[in-house]
Amino acid sequence: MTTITEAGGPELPQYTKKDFTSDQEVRWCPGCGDYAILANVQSMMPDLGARREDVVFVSGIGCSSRFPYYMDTYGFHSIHGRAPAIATGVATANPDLKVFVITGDGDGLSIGGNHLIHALRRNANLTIILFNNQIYGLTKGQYSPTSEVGKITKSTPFGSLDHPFNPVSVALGAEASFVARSIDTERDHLREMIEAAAAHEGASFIEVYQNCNIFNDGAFEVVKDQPEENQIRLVHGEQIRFGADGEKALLMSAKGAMSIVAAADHDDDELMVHDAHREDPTLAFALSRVALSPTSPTPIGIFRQINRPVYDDQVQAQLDADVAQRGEGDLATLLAGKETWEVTT
Amino acid sequence: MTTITEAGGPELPQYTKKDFTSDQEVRWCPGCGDYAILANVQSMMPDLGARREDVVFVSGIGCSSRFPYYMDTYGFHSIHGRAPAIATGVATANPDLKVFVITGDGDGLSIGGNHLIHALRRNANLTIILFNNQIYGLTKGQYSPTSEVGKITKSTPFGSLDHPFNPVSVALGAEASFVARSIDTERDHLREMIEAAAAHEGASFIEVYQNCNIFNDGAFEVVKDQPEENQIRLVHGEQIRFGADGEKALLMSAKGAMSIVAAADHDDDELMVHDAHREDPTLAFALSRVALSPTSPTPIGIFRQINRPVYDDQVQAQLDADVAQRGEGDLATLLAGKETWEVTT
Amino acid sequence: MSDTLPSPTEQAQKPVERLDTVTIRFAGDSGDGMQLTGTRFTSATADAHNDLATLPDFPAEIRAPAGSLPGVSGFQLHFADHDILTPGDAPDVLVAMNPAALKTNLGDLVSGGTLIVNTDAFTRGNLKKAAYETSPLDDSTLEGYRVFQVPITSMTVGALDSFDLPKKEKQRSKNMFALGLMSFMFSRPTQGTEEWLRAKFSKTPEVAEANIAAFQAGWSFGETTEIFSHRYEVPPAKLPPGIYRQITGNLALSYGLIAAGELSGLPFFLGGYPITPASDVLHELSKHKHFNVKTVQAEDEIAGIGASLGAAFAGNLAATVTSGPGVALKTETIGLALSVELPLIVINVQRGGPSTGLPTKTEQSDLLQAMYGRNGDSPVPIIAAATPGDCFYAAIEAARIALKYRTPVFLLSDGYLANGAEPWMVPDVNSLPDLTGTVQFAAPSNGQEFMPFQRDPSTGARPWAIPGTPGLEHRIGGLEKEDVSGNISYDPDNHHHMTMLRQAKIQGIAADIPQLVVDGDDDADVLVAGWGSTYGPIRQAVRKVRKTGRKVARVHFRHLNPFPANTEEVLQRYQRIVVPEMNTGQLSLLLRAQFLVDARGYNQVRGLPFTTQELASDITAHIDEVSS
Amino acid sequence: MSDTLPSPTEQAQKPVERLDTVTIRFAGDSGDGMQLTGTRFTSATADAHNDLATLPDFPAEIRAPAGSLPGVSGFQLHFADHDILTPGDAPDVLVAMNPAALKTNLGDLVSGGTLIVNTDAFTRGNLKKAAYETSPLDDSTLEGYRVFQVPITSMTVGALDSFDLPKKEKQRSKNMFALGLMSFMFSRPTQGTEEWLRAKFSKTPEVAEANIAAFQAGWSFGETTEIFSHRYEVPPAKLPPGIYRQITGNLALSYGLIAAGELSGLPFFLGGYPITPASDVLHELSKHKHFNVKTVQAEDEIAGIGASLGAAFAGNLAATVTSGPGVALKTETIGLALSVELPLIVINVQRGGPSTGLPTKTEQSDLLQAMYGRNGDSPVPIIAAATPGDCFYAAIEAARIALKYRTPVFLLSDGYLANGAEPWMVPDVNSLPDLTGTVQFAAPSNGQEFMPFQRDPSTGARPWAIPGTPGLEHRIGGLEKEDVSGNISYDPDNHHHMTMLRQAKIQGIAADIPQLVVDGDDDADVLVAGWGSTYGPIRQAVRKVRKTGRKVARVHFRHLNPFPANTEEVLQRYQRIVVPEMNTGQLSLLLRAQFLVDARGYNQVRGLPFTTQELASDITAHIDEVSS
Ligand SMILES: Cc1ncc(C[n+]2csc(CCOP(=O)(O)OP(=O)(O)O)c2C)c(N)n1
Ligand SMILES: Cc1ncc(C[n+]2csc(CCOP(=O)(O)OP(=O)(O)O)c2C)c(N)n1
Ligand code: SF4
Ligand code: SF4
Ligand SMILES: [Mg+2]
Ligand SMILES: [Mg+2]
Repeated sequence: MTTITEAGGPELPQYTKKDFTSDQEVRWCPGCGDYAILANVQSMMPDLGARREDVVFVSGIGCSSRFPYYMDTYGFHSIHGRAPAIATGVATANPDLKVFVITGDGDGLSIGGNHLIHALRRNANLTIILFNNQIYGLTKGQYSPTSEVGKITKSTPFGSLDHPFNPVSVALGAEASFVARSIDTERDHLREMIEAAAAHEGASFIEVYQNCNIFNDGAFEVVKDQPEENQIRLVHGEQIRFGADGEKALLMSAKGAMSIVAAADHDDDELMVHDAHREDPTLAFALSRVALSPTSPTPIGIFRQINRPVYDDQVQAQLDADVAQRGEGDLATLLAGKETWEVTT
Repeated sequence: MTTITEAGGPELPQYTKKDFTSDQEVRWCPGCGDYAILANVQSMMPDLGARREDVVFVSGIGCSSRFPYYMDTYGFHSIHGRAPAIATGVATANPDLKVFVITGDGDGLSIGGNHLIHALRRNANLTIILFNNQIYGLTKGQYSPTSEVGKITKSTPFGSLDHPFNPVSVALGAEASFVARSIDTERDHLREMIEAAAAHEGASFIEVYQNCNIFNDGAFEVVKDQPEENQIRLVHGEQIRFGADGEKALLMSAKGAMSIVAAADHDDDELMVHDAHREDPTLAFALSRVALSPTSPTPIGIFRQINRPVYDDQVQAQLDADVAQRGEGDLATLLAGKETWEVTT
Repeated sequence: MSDTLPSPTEQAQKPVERLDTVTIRFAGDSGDGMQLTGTRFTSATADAHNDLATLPDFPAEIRAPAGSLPGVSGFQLHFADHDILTPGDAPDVLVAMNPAALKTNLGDLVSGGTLIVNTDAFTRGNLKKAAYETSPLDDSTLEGYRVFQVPITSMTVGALDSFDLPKKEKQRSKNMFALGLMSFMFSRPTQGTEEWLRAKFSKTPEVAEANIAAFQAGWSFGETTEIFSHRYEVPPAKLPPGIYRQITGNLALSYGLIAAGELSGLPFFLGGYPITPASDVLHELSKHKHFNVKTVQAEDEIAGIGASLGAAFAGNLAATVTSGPGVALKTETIGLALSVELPLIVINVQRGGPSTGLPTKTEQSDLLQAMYGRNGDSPVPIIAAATPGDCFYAAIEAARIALKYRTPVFLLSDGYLANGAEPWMVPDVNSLPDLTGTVQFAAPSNGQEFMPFQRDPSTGARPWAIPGTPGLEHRIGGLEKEDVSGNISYDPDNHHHMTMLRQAKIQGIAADIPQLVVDGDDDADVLVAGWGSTYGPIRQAVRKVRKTGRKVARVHFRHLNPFPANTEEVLQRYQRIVVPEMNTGQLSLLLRAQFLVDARGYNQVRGLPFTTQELASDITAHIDEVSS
Repeated sequence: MSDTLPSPTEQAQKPVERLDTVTIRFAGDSGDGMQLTGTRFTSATADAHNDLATLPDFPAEIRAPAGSLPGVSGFQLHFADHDILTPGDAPDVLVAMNPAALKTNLGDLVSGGTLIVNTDAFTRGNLKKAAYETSPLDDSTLEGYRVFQVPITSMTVGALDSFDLPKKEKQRSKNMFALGLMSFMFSRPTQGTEEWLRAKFSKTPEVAEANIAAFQAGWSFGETTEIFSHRYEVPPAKLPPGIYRQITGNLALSYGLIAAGELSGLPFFLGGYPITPASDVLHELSKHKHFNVKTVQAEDEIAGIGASLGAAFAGNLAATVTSGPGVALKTETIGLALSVELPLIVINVQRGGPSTGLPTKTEQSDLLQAMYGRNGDSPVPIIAAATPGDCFYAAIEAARIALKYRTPVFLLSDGYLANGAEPWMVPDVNSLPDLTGTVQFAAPSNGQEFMPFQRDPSTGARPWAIPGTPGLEHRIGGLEKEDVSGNISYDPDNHHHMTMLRQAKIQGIAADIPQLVVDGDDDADVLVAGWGSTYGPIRQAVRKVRKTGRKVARVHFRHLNPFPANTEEVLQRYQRIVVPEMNTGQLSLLLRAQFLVDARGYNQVRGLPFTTQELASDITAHIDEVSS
């Protein structure tokens, strides 16, 4: 990296992608979607507006959770499912840090589901990226909470029975203040999402469709291979249109369900204009139900983005206010308490 | 109890409430809302349509979780937060049982949040009743994941900071097939909800507002004390109306948010008719957002009730189908496997 | 309030008998306010400058059914004019507010002891709930005790005649009547109690005054009625000179953590989740934000310790506090903490086990869980507090070791210490250890690549490089790490090497902790070895044994892992080692395994501190056996 | 495929040399299919009726970067004409598919050993990834070995000339070429391999035939080229007569659980969550639904054991399977299971620790976690399997004890047993124990109130009354229970009593398990005591020691808690006890504590089974020290 100011000014060094690339050999399978996400994040980092030493990546366990090793930032490859909790501690201890959480559909939604939903409602300043490959990669291919019903895997040779989660719906049900979805291979879109999430104050959640070419190859091919037909891009303030010529649009029915319609059949003002900033998450929720799994036209983009007090800042604020009111604590006074007596010889 | 058939026929004994009342002294604080819920469940039991010996109550830890001790059925007072998981095992092992889960806002949404949401998506045949008193009762009054922001408790003398969960929204985000809400003191309504939940095939979830008169007295008084003004009763197929003369109604805005309106100002067909059976949970979700906490008009009733394959039945069906196809397993054949060789002397 | 009763603050007129020690127990329904009464009597006793020790004992339910046996709540206080070590084996005085309280507590009263019963509560209904067929007041049940039958409830209501309060409310003041009566009987100062009532009910002065009136009525009743022929006085204790206050273990522990933050110059962070009997530490710490203390009530125990470990990574002095079932959930994260070698204090305020067990009772059965309750070879230091006040120093020592050696440390307390109170000499802040030397965050050294697992040769600790430090960006995790570089390594020899290094680091702490000090008769044959909250009872029992002319030695372990360097040498000096524990033999096991000594256990798992009499007999039997 | 090559099934013409034992290791990139190759060679070796033992060794990543050092995957097979006990200390033959594989494995090859290298893979890029400055094929690196340089990749592609497949696909068959070559060299039967390839690729016959062609090409290459002067034969092993099959530990364990279900007449239930190296048990069991086996992949380990405990309550034979980090999460529920006294099998397929540790490596460092890793005094029986095939019997024994004593039982396996294969004598189903006697669900006894904690006087077990049984409705939970009635009880004496009853129940099992059998020289001074998967290496090392004329005795613990009744008596017979373990001394600790014997550890924590040579030296040193 080259520093653009003289000797240690407060300005940011002008980083390159290389400054965020660690010396560790990347150990994913050739062809894994994780590579694209890593490259994307590494190249976005110089524009993050944070010093490298202030960036922390925390992850759980899974193929995806190896991510921190490849970033030349502070990193913590923790234990299965617990990254949101650990990251909450990092952020709360030092609200000046830029804390990212990397997790998978197993790590974040199976064993770690509770920490995830609590992190979202609590709204500490975390950028949570969930790599959804609809499978357990690292343990060699068991179904996950996002796998479709009937999935044949090592642990379900007769087909899986549980109805899957829709990660965006889960996040919205858990009061998340920022919820987005993107795709490993959609470079520009993914970068835009990660940038927006990182810029969001509070907990942000991005589901990224990620191909596991070894154990669940092609899970997202419908959405990837026919982007125009099957990617419904959500842009705040814009009409929700898709199809080669934007000929399809979304319409909300009387009872809140979304339907896909031919734009030409409807007046312009009937068609849904995306509004990610609504306090009420119902619209975002309705959008999350357009595709229950990515095998038909599927919304990607920012579903919801609202302002809410940030947990770690507020913890700090309570502390500062207490100091302001009572002064810094005096240990001797504390220990003596209110009622003492003296014993003399 | 008296049995209405002669000697052990398949017909159900004619139970009374007393048959479901155990000999254990009830150990809740005088005035606790738990008493009303207990009495309600006990008196509903004879009409459950199940033999007493087939009924199992599983709970976690908390004041509410003492519930099973007071039911003269099979009962398991387990550990904090784990009741949905244990109950899933009971139901899956024996799908003929009628399995109830009793939990609290701490037990079910704090430590046990993950088991709860997975139980809901998995849809085993469980009736889950969450006693929401917006406080940790048994540990003497700390804030819970449903406590309002700014709550002063033993653990938050400066006021709590985390944004609370809305249990109904959480359940809907987690793909629950049956979601309802009721109130400890609303005897008939509560009974109706529990009956409907118990009759539902699959996992049903009821949030019950329950007063903890020791640590959080009056948390629901707005809703309880002015039922006509503040209880919005949801009845499938009926217009959603409330107020002394049903003069208020709900209207869905263009972007899915619900607003409370004067019924007189609107055409009848503009007003929302409740539809709990929609596959799409958006309407139910929208209704869950009408009141973020029960301090204003709040919907109670069944938000959602749809049919979905039942996990424990399907596990059994896969097993039966395998037996039908391959016959009952033969151990000797299994052990020998496909490739053996003989060593002779 | 009748004018004719003299004010309690006036000099009472009855003859005064001097006692050197008294154990008194208040027992009543959970709703009767016995904990409050006992706590207040304790404060008054502290005001009287006695030495004291308390034992609250209450059910796990918030309020079990009124009048029922499981609903009985008790508070025992032992106070004396000399230093005392236990809350007393058995009460000399029992106040029983209802039949259930009488039923469950009478067996403990010393024979010939004093019994005060609230006759108003001996209704047919209450007798039935307590499973009394006939009233014990009428049959021979109470023979052999000095019984005072007092209609406490009705006298309270009578005394509050002039107050415009509902009868129920008036009845609720009956505990203050009892407190007044006992305060009279044992010549406790009254001013503090009155002030305390005014402060407590500052928002409802009427209620405050009613309670004061009830309190005064109780006092006056003692003073004026004939049935109490005289009163007692326990002179101030001759404690070492200093400023004293009363303290419970949970409070002392909280203060110790705050002090450790101050002494190390680090912000303090607690990630917790409520659980009996540890919650009060979370509560207490959340009051002191101006000491740079952050507390997070997490969604569960795993998240609580997770947040703490994250805070430790970020450079805070971090702790998590829980009890046994909570530790069970934290073991995976403790393993991670020791694998990444970050400082972390894990506090277990032990309670009765296994499983949910006896949440409000004391026990010390989680030692082996602390020692071995993790997958893999995963050593962690263990420190145990001995008395309520000692929790303060134990917390500072735990912080010192965690920081200096970059390791999770177990700090063990228990339910008895947590809630028990004792007079505590307020420490001189300047005499507390300076922990700043243990911190030393890593700083970039020009040009050289940073090696996150390059150990300090003297401690074996790895560098603590916190986010925000330019040039020290690095990654840590739970996979095995290459020595020095910290990179992931699956190399067989490296794994063996790292396993041994982790072990050696913890073992090495033995050189950095105080040696065992034997309290004892040099030429004794029997050594009594204890740890944790049995300190008081064991010392007391040993005193009793010595009074019989026998010789006996005693050690008490504050450090359970590693053991002090002279442990083996000390143990070898004695023919017999007796290890009293409130478990089935956990320290015994460690001593036997490590030193091959035939440690004999004295194991009582009753959810209560030992009675010193029984323990003394056991020790005596050992001495007699060995010497014969 | 050229017509001129003779079919591998024809009699090969090269001279044949007889060997009694060979250890061969296949090593290559994770993507090279080494595990498949090794497994298939193992099957062919089983077809040849040799005794055998295998050691797969692969990285924790699915596929680390191609050609890199961490990406190397290996498979070692030891086979012989006599009974063997280990996968071999060091390979006699090494097949290295690329430079990284050569680099990481060459050090293990015996001096003078045979090395086959795939020269095609020694490109500049691959050499760099393996950190070779110059090609080891060109310098002195390979001196002292019998080196065969074979362009395996290009010969494979050449042999598949006539196939209409992409070149990449053809290259992927290079492992089959290597397998063919080795099959020729060691005279392995070929028919099974060909059938297996046809079955494996039944959906893509073209690929099947290509692989067969590659396999045949490898064989023919060995047969026709000059560089292999002769081939080897290892005659069938003289194993005890019976029907044999090949089995791995995870498969045997799964079969043992299914068998236990059948033998007890109970439906079998597994609640699990995937984790290396235990997942295959979940996978295997989920295939056998027609054995009345239900498997639930839960959301985490806690839910997995929770579901199992629920199923046990409902009357199933229930188990949960995991590895160390998963056990860490299950300890609270294990405590609940022992508190409510329900049968439950907790399986830990151990891996390298602490924390995430070394997921794909073996270790036996979770013994103390099994023993003490819970809050409170919470004894559970522990059983460990000794060999892959023994996992079957160990599982049945675990079920027997769980059912009979109504208790959670730990069943310990490890990564080496899990994935290691050996010939296994197929048991006669009729000879397996009948477990129906251990079940006996409680039935209502007319009029009498049901007492859920009324114990069977002979076993101490409480009744198992399952939902659905009229009249036995009752409640259980983790709070302390009153003896007999099972009602919640906070009574001090009852708690002590129940604590002791729980302990006595587990201790009592000692009378119901086989006594220790000493393998040994009666007049030996040294006893070697082991447990778990070190069975083979220890036996082999002891054999080696005996060959030197020294006397040594050996015991192997299957039951770790309680120990067999004669343990003390056996230990006392010897002057020295040596305890080899793949941990820092966990069985040592238990033996020292319980029997006060100065057990000496031999502790290697390398993630691999012991090399018998080193262990033999250690034992020898002990013998020589004691006898001098
Ligand atoms: C406590 C614990 N349980 C289980 C495991 C095994 N495990 C490791 S990763 C994983 C699932 C990974 O799935 P996911 O999060 O979707 O990540 P992916 O590999 O697909 O990127 C599991 C079950 C573990 N390491 N720790
Ligand atoms: C593992 C564990 N952690 C913590 C506790 C302590 N604990 C018992 S109940 C409870 C919270 C109860 O709150 P809730 O579920 O809302 O029940 P309520 O008492 O309000 O009915 C807690 C934290 C415990 N028993 N076990
Ligand atoms: S197993 Fe799947 S998710 Fe994991 S590295 Fe390989 S391709 Fe990626
Ligand atoms: S503490 Fe609250 S919730 Fe618990 S029993 Fe008392 S009133 Fe009910
Ligand atoms: Mg995944
Ligand atoms: Mg609650």
